[in-house]
Amino acid sequence: MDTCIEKIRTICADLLAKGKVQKVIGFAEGSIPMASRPIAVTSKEDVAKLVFNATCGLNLANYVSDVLPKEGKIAVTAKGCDSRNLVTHMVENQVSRDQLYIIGVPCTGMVDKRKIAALFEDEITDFIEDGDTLTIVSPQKKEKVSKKDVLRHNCRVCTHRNPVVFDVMAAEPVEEQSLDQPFADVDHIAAMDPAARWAHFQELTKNCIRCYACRNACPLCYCPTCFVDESSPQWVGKGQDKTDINTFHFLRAFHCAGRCTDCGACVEACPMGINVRDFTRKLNKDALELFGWEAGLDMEKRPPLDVYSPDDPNDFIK
Amino acid sequence: MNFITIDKKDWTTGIDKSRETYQVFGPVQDENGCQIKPLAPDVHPLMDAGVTVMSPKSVLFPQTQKMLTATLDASIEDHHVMKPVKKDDTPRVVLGIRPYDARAILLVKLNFDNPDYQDPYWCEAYAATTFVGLGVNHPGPCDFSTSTGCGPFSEEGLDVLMADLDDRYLAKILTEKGETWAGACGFDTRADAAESQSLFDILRKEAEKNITSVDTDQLSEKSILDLYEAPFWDDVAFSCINCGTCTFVCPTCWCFDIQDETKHKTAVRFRNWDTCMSPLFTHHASGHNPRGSKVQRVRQRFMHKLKYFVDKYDQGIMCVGCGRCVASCPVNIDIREVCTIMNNYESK
Amino acid sequence: MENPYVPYPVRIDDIEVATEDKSLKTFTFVFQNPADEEKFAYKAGQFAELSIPGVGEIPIGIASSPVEKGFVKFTVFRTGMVTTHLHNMKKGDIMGIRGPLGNWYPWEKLENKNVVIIGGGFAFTTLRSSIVYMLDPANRSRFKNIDVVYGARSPGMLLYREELFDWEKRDDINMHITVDGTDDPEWQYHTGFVPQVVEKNAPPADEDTYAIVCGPPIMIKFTQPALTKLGYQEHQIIMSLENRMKCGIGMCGRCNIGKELVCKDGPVFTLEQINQTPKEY
Amino acid sequence: MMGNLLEHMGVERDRLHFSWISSAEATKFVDVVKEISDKVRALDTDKKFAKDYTK
Repeated sequence: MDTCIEKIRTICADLLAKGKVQKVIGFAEGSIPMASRPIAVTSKEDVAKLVFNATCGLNLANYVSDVLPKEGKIAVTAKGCDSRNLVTHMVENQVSRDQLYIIGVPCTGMVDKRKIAALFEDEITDFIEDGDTLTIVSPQKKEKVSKKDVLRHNCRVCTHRNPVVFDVMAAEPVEEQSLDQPFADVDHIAAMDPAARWAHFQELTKNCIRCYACRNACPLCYCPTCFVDESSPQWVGKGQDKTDINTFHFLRAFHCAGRCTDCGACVEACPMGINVRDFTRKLNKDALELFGWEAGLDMEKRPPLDVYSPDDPNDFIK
Repeated sequence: MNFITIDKKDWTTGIDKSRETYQVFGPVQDENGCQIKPLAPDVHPLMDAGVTVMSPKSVLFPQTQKMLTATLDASIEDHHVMKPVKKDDTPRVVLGIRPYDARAILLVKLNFDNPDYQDPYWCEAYAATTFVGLGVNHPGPCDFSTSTGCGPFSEEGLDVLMADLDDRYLAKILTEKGETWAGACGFDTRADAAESQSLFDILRKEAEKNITSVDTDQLSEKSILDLYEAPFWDDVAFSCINCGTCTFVCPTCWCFDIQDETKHKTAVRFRNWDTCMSPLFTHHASGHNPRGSKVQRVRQRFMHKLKYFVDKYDQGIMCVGCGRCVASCPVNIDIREVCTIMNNYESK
Repeated sequence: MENPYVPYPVRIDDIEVATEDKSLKTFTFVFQNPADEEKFAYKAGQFAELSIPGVGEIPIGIASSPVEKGFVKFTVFRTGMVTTHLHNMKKGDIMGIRGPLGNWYPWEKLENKNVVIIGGGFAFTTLRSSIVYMLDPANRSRFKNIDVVYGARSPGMLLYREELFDWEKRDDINMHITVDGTDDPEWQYHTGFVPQVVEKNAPPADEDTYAIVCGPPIMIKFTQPALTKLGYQEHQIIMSLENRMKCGIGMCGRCNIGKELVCKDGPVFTLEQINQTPKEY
Repeated sequence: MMGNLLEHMGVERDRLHFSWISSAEATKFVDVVKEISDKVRALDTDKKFAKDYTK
């Protein structure tokens, strides 16, 4: 992916120089190994700050509606999943197509930082990416790994690596993956008995500190007042009682039903390493099976729980 | 000052012995990383753990803490009268706390134990706790504790400071509480003071070589309003998603929220950690919010830590350089960079 | 160890609807344990946390005056969860009060000075406390001229109406009561916004005159220039601030303006102090 | 989908119920409520989403 960054920078410098966009939202180099940070670039001198690599795991669609100018456009670099969330934003009227200049970036996946950290007993001091080869250094050892082996789970099961909407592409499209068992993780949980499933989710969220990083990193979560912050009525308690934690995770996930693109930003952001995708993946699977729906692919259609169709499955109503 | 050596072969026996007197806290590992937690009777602390994801502040200041209760049943005497809950303030020991976290406890103490008010929940837990620290032999890439008035072998706030010497711990007993703890464990092999101190000094110097430094010397000279009105905050805050991670993992963040809940006829008032990153933190009932925007909240966090606290208490910055917020921030906002920007800022 | 979070149990002794739109009610509380009343010794300008078990707490300025014994009074605007619950409570119900909290108007400094009190809307509670305190026979001689400018939207929205009209008749206090507008032909006081009434009627400042200002932000914003025109300097303008609070004792961290905590270092500040700090209120 | 997710989390399906009931269908409402209560009672006293303040 490092070849596309020169093209991204050239495109952005040109857009800014010609005044076609007021700012560019992209990623910049982080201050510690294996980190990157979202950045807004407004001058062509600053485009050199832009990077794109396997640590850019957040979803930039999350930043778009906060910085929309009254007039004119902003540019945003978008991986496959970011572009699907931009579509979702457009369908849900958070942003309109003509406010955006989308720089599509074909993506071969983001790395699972926890998986890499787990390969080391001490802390990682350097991380170099060269195509599929990652060189990772700690005081004790230097390790070369293949990026394919340390991809995040959502990237391993991604079937939309190429942006679905764009004004310009920063590189040639990459080959899409085809999967035999796209929802093996969901099936694995579904195969357990109810008590084991309950135990699985209890164990999953037991370290949750309710920082709401999962919610805030999610481009779908743009409600002015989230249900957890509402005080009249107060839907959910604010403490560390497991009932409240369960309620938060269950409802947060359900609010993403039929809208989630499985971009993985929630898991990427979680400081406690909780795979909150265990909730949303089930919904994604059901959306596909019940409604033939994958979010963020069609600019003309509202998500399935937003619309009524006589063909909707309704055997749950008794 | 007394030094003792503890052979690692005797460590677990000693710790088990101390359980008769103390509730033992220490680092434990699970699939979500390492944290300092109360240890079950059959669990031993993972002493060579790196930086724990969460700081040990929860030992004295749990994320959710019951404060008061009342019955709402009008047939019972004293109904609707809130009374303190019974607390467990039996002796406890925190093993393997790092020196920066020990300093953090002293900074938090400035808030909870001041001349006007003492917070009984925090203060009584503090009085009941012995802190057995472990020096940091191999500081990580986010550690900048030498710039914050402590360092890898700082003794401040500790009752015992230990150094890991592979097959044994060398322990410096710093307080009477520390002496009592060593006694309860049966650790009593004295070590030569001068020799031990020089070992500590060697380890400290070796560790300090790997620590990045951040300048804080100009912060107290700046004017609050100049820094507050400085133009750099928009850039600092852009990537922030306003989660509370930085404040929750921080050992010095003490802000809390008070909440009431009822079930049937029981009312409970408890407190939860709160975060200045949340809009709700300052939201008036009228709808007005003095810190309604993300930039204002990010600015508040850094101004509090690096300026307001400096001016209010004259104890340096409200940060101990543990690097947790740097490591855990989902969008890589780095307090070291912000501190440098603030420290170097000259208003036009 | 004293637990500053434990409220004193009180009984609601009286509830009075304070304004015509019923959005404000004045609650009179009596301490369940008489000894608590002594512990609750307060000065005009302080506030307390009204504490309803199972519902929550709210910081409210004390409307009764230290010279009034046997009860404490609070006038509460119905706006959030706790205040709505409180408005639905009945005489005889038991709840709690925690305090007194915060600082007070600088009564030591105000001795032998002219005092101008300026209030708007329902921010008149601690000002009522102050006026009653100053007018008390034991205290009146300690202050020189007292002027009061108080305004509300309409006559029915004025708090403590009967007291206002009683004070109006006295000669040891100059009342300037105003409403934004009224169709009452009998209305015999001012009409117009507080800042204009201040500019026309408040005494010009000399070094022995201090103004205490409480009101909605918009009123404060426009009253400041009026006072400046009359010669008041920043240190002669005293204000009481409000911020979201929880603990009320400077520990929970949310109510700061710069390094000052509104609950503990305030709520009373001079304009001079406020101008040196970020205006996050 | 909500029922599926709850079930996936290990919460019994019978705890969630959807029905179309018009305001005129009082008897249907009574029947449905009875049916739900019976089903939930049959599920045992499970405290999955219940708080306990005694702890």
